[in-house]
Amino acid sequence: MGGMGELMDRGTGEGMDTAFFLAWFEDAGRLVRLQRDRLTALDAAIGDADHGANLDRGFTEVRQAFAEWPPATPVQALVSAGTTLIRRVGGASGPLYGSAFRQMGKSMDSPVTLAVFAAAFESGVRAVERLGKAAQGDKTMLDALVPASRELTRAVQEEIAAREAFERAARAAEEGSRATIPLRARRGRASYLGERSVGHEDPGAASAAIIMAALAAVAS
Amino acid sequence: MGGMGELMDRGTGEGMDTAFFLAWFEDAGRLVRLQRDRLTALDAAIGDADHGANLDRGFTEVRQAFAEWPPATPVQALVSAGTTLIRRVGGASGPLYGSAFRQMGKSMDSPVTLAVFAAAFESGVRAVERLGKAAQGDKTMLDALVPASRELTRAVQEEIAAREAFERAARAAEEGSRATIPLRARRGRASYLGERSVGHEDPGAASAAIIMAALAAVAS
Amino acid sequence: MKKLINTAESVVEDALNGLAAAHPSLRVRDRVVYRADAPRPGKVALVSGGGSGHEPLHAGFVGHGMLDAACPGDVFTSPVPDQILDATRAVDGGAGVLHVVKNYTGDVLNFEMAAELCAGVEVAKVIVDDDVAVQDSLYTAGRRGTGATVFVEKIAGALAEEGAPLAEVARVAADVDGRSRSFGIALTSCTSPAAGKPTFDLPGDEVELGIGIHGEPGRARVPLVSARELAAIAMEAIHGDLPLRGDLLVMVNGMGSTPLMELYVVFAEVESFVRGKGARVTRSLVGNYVTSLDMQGFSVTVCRLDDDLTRLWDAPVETPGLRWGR
Amino acid sequence: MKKLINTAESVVEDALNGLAAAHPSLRVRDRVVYRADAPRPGKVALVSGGGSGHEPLHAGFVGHGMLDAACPGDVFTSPVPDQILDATRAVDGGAGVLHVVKNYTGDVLNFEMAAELCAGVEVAKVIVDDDVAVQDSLYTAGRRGTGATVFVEKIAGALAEEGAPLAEVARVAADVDGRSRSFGIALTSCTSPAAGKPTFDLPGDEVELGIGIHGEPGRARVPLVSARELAAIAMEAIHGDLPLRGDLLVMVNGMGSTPLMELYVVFAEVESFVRGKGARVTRSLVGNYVTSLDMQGFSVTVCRLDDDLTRLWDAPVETPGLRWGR
Ligand SMILES: Nc1ncnc2c1ncn2[C@@H]1O[C@H](COP(=O)(O)OP(=O)(O)O)[C@@H](O)[C@H]1O
Ligand SMILES: Nc1ncnc2c1ncn2[C@@H]1O[C@H](COP(=O)(O)OP(=O)(O)O)[C@@H](O)[C@H]1O
Ligand SMILES: [Mg+2]
Ligand SMILES: [Mg+2]
Ligand SMILES: [Mg+2]
Ligand SMILES: [Mg+2]
Repeated sequence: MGGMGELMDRGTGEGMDTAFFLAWFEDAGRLVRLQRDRLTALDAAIGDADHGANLDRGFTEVRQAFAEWPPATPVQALVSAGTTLIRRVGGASGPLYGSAFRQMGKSMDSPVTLAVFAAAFESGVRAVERLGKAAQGDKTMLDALVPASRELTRAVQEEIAAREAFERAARAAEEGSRATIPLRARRGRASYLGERSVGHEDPGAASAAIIMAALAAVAS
Repeated sequence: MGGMGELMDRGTGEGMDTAFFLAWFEDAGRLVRLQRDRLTALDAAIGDADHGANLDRGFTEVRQAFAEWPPATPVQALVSAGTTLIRRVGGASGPLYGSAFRQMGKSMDSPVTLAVFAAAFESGVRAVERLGKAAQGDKTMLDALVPASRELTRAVQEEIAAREAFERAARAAEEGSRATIPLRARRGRASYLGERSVGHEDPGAASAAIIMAALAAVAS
Repeated sequence: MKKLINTAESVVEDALNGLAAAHPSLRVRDRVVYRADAPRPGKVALVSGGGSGHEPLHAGFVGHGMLDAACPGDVFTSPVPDQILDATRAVDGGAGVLHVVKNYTGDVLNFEMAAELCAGVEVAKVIVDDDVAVQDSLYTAGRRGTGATVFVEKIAGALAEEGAPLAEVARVAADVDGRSRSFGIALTSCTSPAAGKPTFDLPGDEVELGIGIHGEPGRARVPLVSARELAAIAMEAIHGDLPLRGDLLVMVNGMGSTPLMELYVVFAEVESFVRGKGARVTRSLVGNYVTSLDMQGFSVTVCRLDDDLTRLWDAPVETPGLRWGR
Repeated sequence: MKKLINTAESVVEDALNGLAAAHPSLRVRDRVVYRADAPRPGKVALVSGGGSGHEPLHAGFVGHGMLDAACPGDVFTSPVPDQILDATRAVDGGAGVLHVVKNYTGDVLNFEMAAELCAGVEVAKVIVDDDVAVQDSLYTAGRRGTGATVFVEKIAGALAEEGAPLAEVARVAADVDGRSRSFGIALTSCTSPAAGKPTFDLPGDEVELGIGIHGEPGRARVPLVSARELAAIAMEAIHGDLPLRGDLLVMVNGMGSTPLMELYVVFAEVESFVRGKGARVTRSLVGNYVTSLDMQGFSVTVCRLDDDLTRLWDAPVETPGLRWGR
């Protein structure tokens, strides 16, 4: 991850550049591929066993889209990734993740400082809430995304370095995902199970944690 | 089987009476019920897993037919049993066993001495050969029936008592059935398997052996 | 054994009650399924039958343009002569009755016995024996009747509906059988309700080639390969026996528990195999038509069409299992 | 996993190729299945879609009197907006397009996104949500759309074929959904090709009550009982939500690997349950219509008919999965 570290070093000073975002999606795709079967197994328990395949397909398509139309700016990278996820994934997670990244891209100022990133990220998370008519505690990806967003905002307020901020966000996402286990689902497919959704980690929260882990990794 | 023994004792002198034949079918039905699962398992290996159910249903119907229209003569008992098997069993074994008993009944003289029985039995076996276009060695019920018939004929020639004759016939049927194991089927459903029919006992031969065992039992 | 049944003993009766309740165009009486409008005066009638467990065959093919009556036996057990006799007498409209008989010892014997008792009714029969997995020789009971039964019943039924005489209907029925070949492959065994457990065991990575429709094991067992390769095995067996040529009617048939999606995958391969041989699929069926309880797998049946047969295939049919044109 | 496929990745594409090859009345392009004669000028067009693995739904219901196009997603994954957009634009004959959407988060979101992009085409939508196993409350994603989809597509399709305007077609579609209720029971799980193993484990003596059509576990697990008792469980759930009254359209639907014989056994019980409540089954379907890959089990869907709906149900339909009257 030496190259990523360098990108981030640059990023800390003059903002995160396009390469940083490409690396983020690259690494998220790599981790999703590695964890594909775990995500599918989580979805099998309280859903329909396709979340691993959906996201794996999605990030593969994002990589291809980047290869065909190399984004020239962070905004382009995010909008292209979001659009690709919307256009290629389907299911619930396709439009939700896709809209999150698109919205994040659209709200992104330049240069991308941590403050800019955090604000854009929050705006992306809001898009998921709006579209999914869901909130933290409903046992969805939001249970990872909302705490992650909160950590980023706090890091900006506390003037913490980006690298450290991303670490904290990843940790918060991971904890948020694990915190879905005792919850009863109120949105998405798992809500059909009622009480029987209790005791299982939400697949979308788990994938959100993976995506945040990739962010921390490319920044490290 | 005390009652059966008595019947036979009477039979030895003045011929086998109607009660003897009723007892034969009763006991055959009882043994088929007991061995139903074995017959089905044999049929599963090289056929379609219904031989146990077919014969169990058949002999149950025979018992009912006897209850509704009590046969007055051995001929009536055999013809009624045969007709019932034809009318109620279906499959290959229904018409074959049914025709055997009907034919046996139709060729039966009175009083039923061992010689009369043996000749009628042989005529029943011939009906199976004709109808099934089959011969001993084709891996069918005939591999039990033909040797049994041969033993009965020999017993008549050697002037052996009926009880002993039936024992020998039952033994021959049992041996004939086991001798089907190494054979390759040439008739019936098992013939579709070609070489793969080798190594399995033919279900129809096994049920024929059971029917002959019932004959020996009621005579003992 | 997991089945939607009340008891193993009552399953055929219960299913027939459901069939009768679902299809007002049918009548069920004494284990025979009739067209409600039978007998049709002057029309040759078609009667078929066989063991249950192959649904929609045969009862599902009773109706306008196909069968006048079907005689369902117990599961995998041919019907008894009484059923066939009742059916034959009831549907005869004076023009005679064609018995469509699949070539199994039990079916053949029971239909023969019934035919002998049908005094006063002119009866002809066609024996369906299309399964190339079985060698037709002195050393077997002959080829099994499988998928071609649907073709024979449909085409002969259409001809009878047109008013053709019995001899002609019987001739064309035999012609369709002669032009048809089938081959089946099983991914799993089936479980007969009375037996309560699978007829054979098949490891998770193997398939049975050349299976029939009664859970009989096939001729050989090979590793599970792709749909393309399995389709090629079936089609080579058929092509080797009756070269694929000209216009073909092709059925890709599910064995009872095969998802339709998979049957379409197989059909795509079959169709491309046919094109590769320079022939054309001009008519087709994809779905469950001749099943084997809860078996997973498929069979392919191919019939060489000519213009007349195509016209008869296209003629209106109105049965629970096959319907078009009305 | 034993499946008739080439690869898990290609299964949807391969099956669509088979569908196209088998049905000359359909066209398949870019993952959309069209009526070959679309667009029909002046006719309201119907577009539906959803995950694959439910065959014949939806692609099997494209044709005269039903859908103008269907958008199949990956297995159990709703289609993407591009497919829906392409389909909507291509089939619009100037009278607007009705989107028939099953109530799943993914289906709803993707159809919404597509509808937003359909500038120039008048689009209405109906959300199908008939599954009484799911409580419709603030605390769920709402009821799932299952069997009633077939009823909505058939009846709204017939109305569109008659020339009714978009608002009227949408109103009747919603009316059919409002009059319909479903309940499903699984004997086994299903195996998604990409997952390679069963979605859930079900012991040999238990069933899942209140399952959907995506291999989601149900609301409760109970011992396997008779078809009569299982039918009663499903019917009580439906009756408790929408009392059975008057003339009913009833579908007993197989989940993909359920033998037809068993579905008829269930139908007999359902029909007698309905009679017991003083209502009547006047129209019915028994078979595989909305499946869940290789799941064994059934669902029942009931719709309260009136004369108009009965007439529209009876109107001619010509699709691979449903056909009568032509
Ligand atoms: N209304 C919603 N709001 C936010 N997230 C949701 C919502 N519905 C579903 N999700 C997320 O989507 C995940 C499922 O994604 P996926 O399996 O790809 O789609 P599908 O449920 O259509 O099969 C869930 O685990 C959950 O985290
Ligand atoms: N052509 C034949 N001649 C004599 N016996 C036969 C013939 N065909 C079949 N059988 C006997 O019938 C038995 C099978 O009976 P059964 O299982 O009841 O009928 P089916 O084969 O129709 O399922 C075979 O095991 C064999 O012994
Ligand atoms: Mg999912
Ligand atoms: Mg048998
Ligand atoms: Mg049999
Ligand atoms: Mg899904």
